[in-house]
Amino acid sequence: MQELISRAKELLADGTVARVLGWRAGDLPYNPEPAYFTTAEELENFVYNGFCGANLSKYMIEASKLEGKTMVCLKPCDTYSFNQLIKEHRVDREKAYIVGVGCKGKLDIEKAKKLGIKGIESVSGAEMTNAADTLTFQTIYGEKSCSYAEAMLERCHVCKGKEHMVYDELIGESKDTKDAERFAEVEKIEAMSPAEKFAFFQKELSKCIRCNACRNVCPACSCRKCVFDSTKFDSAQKANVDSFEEKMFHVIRAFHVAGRCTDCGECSRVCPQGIPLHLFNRKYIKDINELYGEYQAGADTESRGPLTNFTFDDCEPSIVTQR
Amino acid sequence: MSSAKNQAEKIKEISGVNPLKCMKCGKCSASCPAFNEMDIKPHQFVSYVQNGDIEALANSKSLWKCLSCFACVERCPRDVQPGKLIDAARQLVVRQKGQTGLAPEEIPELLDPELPQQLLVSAFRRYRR
Amino acid sequence: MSLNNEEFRPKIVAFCCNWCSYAGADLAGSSRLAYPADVKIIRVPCSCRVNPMFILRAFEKGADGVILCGCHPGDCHYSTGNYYARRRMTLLFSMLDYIGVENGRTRVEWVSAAEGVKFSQTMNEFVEKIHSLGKNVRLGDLRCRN
Amino acid sequence: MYKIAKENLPALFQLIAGERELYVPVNNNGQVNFAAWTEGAVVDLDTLKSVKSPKDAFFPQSENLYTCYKDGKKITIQPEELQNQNFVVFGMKACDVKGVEVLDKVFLSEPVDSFYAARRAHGTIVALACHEPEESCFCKVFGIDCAEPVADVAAWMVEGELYWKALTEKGEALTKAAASLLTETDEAKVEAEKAAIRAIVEKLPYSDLSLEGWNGDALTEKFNSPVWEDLYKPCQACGTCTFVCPTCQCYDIKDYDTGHGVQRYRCWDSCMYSDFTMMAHGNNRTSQLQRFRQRFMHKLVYFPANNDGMYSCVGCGRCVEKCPSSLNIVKVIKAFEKQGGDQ
Amino acid sequence: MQRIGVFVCHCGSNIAATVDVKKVVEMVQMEPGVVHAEDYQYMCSEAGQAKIAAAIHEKNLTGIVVCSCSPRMHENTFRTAAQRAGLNPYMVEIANIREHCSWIHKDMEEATKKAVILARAAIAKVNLNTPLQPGESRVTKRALVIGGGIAGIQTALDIADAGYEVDIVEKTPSIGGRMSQLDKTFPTLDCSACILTPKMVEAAAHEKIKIYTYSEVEKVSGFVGDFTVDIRKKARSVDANKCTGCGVCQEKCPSKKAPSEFNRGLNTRSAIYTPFAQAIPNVPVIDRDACLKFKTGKCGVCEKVCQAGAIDYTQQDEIVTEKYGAIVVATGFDTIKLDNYDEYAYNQSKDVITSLELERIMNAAGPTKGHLERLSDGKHPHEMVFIQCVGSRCSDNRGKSYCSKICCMYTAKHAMLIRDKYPDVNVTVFYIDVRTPGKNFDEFYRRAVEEYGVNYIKGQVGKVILKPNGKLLVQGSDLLDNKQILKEADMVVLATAIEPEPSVRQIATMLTASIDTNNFLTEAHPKLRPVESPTAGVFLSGVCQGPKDIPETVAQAGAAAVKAIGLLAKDKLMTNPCTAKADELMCNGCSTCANVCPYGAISYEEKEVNDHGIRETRRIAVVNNALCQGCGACTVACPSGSMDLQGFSNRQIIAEVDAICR
Repeated sequence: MQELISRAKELLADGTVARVLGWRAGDLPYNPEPAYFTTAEELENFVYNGFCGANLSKYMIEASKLEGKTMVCLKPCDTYSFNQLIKEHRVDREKAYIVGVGCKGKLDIEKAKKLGIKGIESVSGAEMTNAADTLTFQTIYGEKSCSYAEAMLERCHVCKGKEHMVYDELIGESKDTKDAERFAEVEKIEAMSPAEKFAFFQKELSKCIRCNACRNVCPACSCRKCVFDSTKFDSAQKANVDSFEEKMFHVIRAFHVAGRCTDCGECSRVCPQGIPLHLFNRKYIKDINELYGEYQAGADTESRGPLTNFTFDDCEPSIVTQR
Repeated sequence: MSSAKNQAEKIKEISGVNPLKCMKCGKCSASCPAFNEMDIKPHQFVSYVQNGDIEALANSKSLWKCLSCFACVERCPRDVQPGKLIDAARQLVVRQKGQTGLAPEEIPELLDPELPQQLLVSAFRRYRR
Repeated sequence: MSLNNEEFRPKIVAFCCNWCSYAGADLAGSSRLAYPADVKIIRVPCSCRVNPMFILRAFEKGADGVILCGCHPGDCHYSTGNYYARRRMTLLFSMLDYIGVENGRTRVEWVSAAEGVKFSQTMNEFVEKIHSLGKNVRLGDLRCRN
Repeated sequence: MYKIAKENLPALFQLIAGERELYVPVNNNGQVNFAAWTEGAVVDLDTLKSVKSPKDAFFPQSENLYTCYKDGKKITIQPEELQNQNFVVFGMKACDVKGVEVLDKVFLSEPVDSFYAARRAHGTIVALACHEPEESCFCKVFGIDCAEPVADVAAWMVEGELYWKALTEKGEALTKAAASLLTETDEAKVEAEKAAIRAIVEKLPYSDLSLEGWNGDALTEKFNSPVWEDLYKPCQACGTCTFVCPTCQCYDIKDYDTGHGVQRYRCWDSCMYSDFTMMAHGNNRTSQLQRFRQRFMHKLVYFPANNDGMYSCVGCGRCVEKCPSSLNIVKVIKAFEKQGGDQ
Repeated sequence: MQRIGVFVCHCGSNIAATVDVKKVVEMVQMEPGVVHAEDYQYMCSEAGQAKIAAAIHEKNLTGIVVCSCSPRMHENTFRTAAQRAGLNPYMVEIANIREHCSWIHKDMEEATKKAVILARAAIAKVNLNTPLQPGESRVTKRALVIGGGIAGIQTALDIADAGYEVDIVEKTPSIGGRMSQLDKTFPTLDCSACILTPKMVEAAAHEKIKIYTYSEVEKVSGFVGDFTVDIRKKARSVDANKCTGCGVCQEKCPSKKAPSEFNRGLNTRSAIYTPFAQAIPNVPVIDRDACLKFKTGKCGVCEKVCQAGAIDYTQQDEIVTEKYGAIVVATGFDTIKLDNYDEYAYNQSKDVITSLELERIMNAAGPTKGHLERLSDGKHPHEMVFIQCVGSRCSDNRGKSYCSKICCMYTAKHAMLIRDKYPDVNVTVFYIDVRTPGKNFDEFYRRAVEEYGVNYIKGQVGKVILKPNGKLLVQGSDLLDNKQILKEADMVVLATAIEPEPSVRQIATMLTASIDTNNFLTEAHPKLRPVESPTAGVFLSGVCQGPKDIPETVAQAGAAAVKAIGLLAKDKLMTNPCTAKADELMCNGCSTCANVCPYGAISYEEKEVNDHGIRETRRIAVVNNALCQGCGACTVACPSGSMDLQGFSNRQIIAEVDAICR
């Protein structure tokens, strides 16, 4: 972290960048927020630890409009999103000075809380420099601990890898955190009967409160005006009337980001109701891989997405009933 | 009949070759160094598999005359690769005889860096027949 | 709507591309090849004009089945439209299947302008399929019922 | 004061649900929210906070206002019926109860919102003291005592027993209805629990938060402060904070075409959304900064200015926990505090 | 709110026998917007159309629904009728209650019910229709032909003869193309030069044709009817106005080591050269890579010997910008590289040659002055072997998957010519199939066998081995005799696959014309529009579209010319108004739509927008109405729903869906 701060100070000082986009220490041990820093003094509050899960690439859409370059800290998985945004002309590569930051898996405080850890006063083991496998919590109700992996975000268990897809320089090391199969959950659902599938999603989606957090953090959902907010499409709805709307919203959203979703996992991270929204996007990634060949959105900035492409001998839609 | 069909399917599966792609140009037979020794010629392998006449193929001299030099595989313009078909037919015969021909644990000893592995494997199958 | 409330009369929306399938449906008509009146056709310029939202919208508003017909791959009036439609619909149908909607409720069929018989057959089959599945209850908005 | 053993609560719920609707915190796939009690529902009284506040028992996320039916050229309009059945909300926390009080200020003052008023008239609240408050809680700042909730019935969970004390007529009536399962007891254990809870509250990191300066006086100064510029930036304009909040009261009214008519309904809206209060001429607030500022100015400045100093925040801490960008009202208050200190 | 009139047609009894038209009239009057409804025996008749016109006037109708036969039948009729009555034709919608209803249903109640629903859908759509105006764009009455081979020359001549100006851009120093390299042509054995050179001269002399040789297309912008093209005229180093074409410079040039492109590298040429004697224009160019003056600064012989003073070492490339209404691509072909075909020993022996090289050898102006001889030792051959399908019909990645189409015929031609001129030479042809569909083609091939004794062997060659004695050993198979053949040969001729001239890729990109996996330009429709590119205003001539022989090329060249003339003959282009349109405020500028547009109709502009008070410059999709054909692929690809299709808008289709489902 100190290395990051000093590098940020250097880049600010020599005029390479006009601002730094990173994380600012929060008022609780686990809630740092995305923030811009323009001076060395401000950088004193810069923080980078296991709780800095937010994908900053989407912030670069706005930052690309600002005068001068922005130093942005991107984790390996964030760089896929950034590439995809370059491909869609939503960010300006020239306006970004990308510092690829190391990542050892990001934490989900909700998971720790689910383990009964509450009244948290301080946390140790979440620092980037510390390779600790255990998180220790000082709480009002005494000292508690859990393993780092136990409190890790779902996406880190199926990590795409330690490599940054785009960067100007790299700071810090990354760790392999993958310990689960990316498509295992999807396969489990695929194996269910239609009634079970329906019940599963009904149960999950009935929790949805249409807060739009999933959409608004999603780097692929970068539309200036979402179709769900647009009166032009006759699809603007905010109601939470019955389960259909939620299904419609999430299915359409998954379709809109199909072939563009990098599987960054932000949707699931932010859902206040803990809905595993990645199951929608990952289903599409799996389908695309199986039907049209392996494709990782954001691995490059030029290739055609699977939905803006075709081959003459693509499978027919009836494959859905045949599989 | 149905077993012949199954065997033909098996050969296709082992070789990964689709005999229907053959346009009967004969480049395989034109390339084959063992052509004169063969009763069934390389370009005929394809139609034998296509027609399901595996019995004749399995009993042919050609099966054991093929040198596995893979000239036909290399030159076939349609990716039909008769050499792979004959190799698959051999495997089928070997399997039917209840042998694997070569136990995996025996291989390391036999390995000679100068020797192409393909030759080693196919020659070994032949001698263990 | 129906006089006999007991009988299930499905609502079926068929999107047909202007150049092949709509003409195929016309040919079915001029050849007097019957199919159930439950099928209502919407004309679109090309199968690639059909947005998945239209299909979900139909279900939302009470459709029991949606079928998309376009030119055969390779014959698209716009060269490539149906290739895009094919991928889009494959993925949409896969998602509907994934969330537990019976996968027989959606279908894509390539019908040329000369295939009046195929059009009629396809519609007959599809209506029969929807009959076997019964009323769509998994993907409709409650407010549109009754 | 009465008590009932924890293991007898299902029987209590069944009894209450037998005669009126009962809302309890239910665990659905790991998330706890208030929902109608049904046989087999996983009631969860241990989780401190439901994800959504229980405000939708009185102010549902979506509710129908009236329905138009169209038959040929004939149109009939049928208003939605008002709540006319009694119901109980069991397990609200002191902050949530205070939240309802905030809503009352909005919906029960003239012109009275009849939908809301009907629900309030028919609803009985059983509030549960917070056994183990958490670090995100700051109800104390707003003068709320989570150890002693003020509702129709106040309840405490102590050592496997639920203590029950009716505070209003409605509470008395519910107590009478549930009498067969309640036994009389003294308050000793409850007093000890209260003391314990209050001791913990003192230790909470946000308990010393100061609201100094957050009165209606400094309105323009606050409005024009440069602090907002820095604060709003991480905000991604989702509505999470609004939708989990027990006091947010804004709604939108929309029409839904049912094919055979129109349903007019209202649903929660969020001031964080870009189309919030969108009118024919466009939008009052064109930037996220303005929308962000609106939310906190409303809660901390405008509302108290119009409601005898009552803030429209109750310190439940849900936004602290749920904001995708880790923003929250506490950070806003602190940012101004810091700025004040700097000057 | 629209004022809609609904007109229900009986179509005699075609509709009325199964659909209760009176009931339909009664029911549709309940629909929003409908202010008028009536039925009539034959709506499409003059009387029926008059009823529509009367209603438009009397009721001030803003939209019309006709419940009748298929729109494919009479949509145009009713649109025209509406237009005559002063209504925008795009305010008319048809409910197809004949083909899609009365003709397929028997039960009257059911058919009537369905007819009402179909009418409702059409009414719901008309409620959202907006008047559309076809756009107009001007047509520059000049065509560009890219490529100066026989395809390009023929196209240019045909267009010019129709009275329009044509420019030909040819990248080599002379027009003529591949055909000028051929000796004789099949199946008539005409001398290629004898039939081509008059055409070249005619093109050069034509007052409407301007020829840019040694030039390349650099940039294309604009669209159908209005293209702007930058042409790079490469520096020739010779002033074309002064040069008399005497040829002394070429004779005296001391640097004569450059391989002759025209002779496929079989011999050399001077650094200042014309590719061949009949070149048009007959103005040499200096190959600056080979010229001593340019390489060392010393020499200048040509300048000294040129009496006309035409040599200009200081000449620079020049960019000419021209406007065109139509562009014809005629970039032709080349033979594939044989580097991947070691087995034929092409790179090992000078006596293994391609068929095109044989053309040069056989040609009196070629490297051997028309004598058939081995290039290795100049000896006369006695045994010649031809190998067919070299690199054609290959599904591996070494060759091409398609049939090159011309090889069977030219090989028969070569075999015949050799046997005719040198009866002592034995000719053997190894073939897979002999394909001779074409007028007098099979007769020609049979003559080679029957009259000239050419030995055709069915079977492919596996290997050609260079023997120490300089001979070639051809190992092939004879599938009919089931034999492997070892044949000694003096020369081996490879019927090498042809491929589109590689530079066509850049040209296609500039034109946004689509191209297939083999680099052949794609036609707008494989059956019905074979000489048009999907990109409006771009036409295809010759092998750039697919393998062809000369007569086919000439025929296609003429067809492309006719299509171009048809375009140039128009003063203005009326564009289909049902085109896509992006909502500026919603567009993300993400380029997704452009990726799926088959016509290259979408481009992006940096544009200042006022989004509810926020002014900013954004990247925004702009649809060119002259190019857009209205398929709608972009509308679905667009993630924000910004892109919509006029006439089939999202809201219109959704309204139809709603009307059907309610």
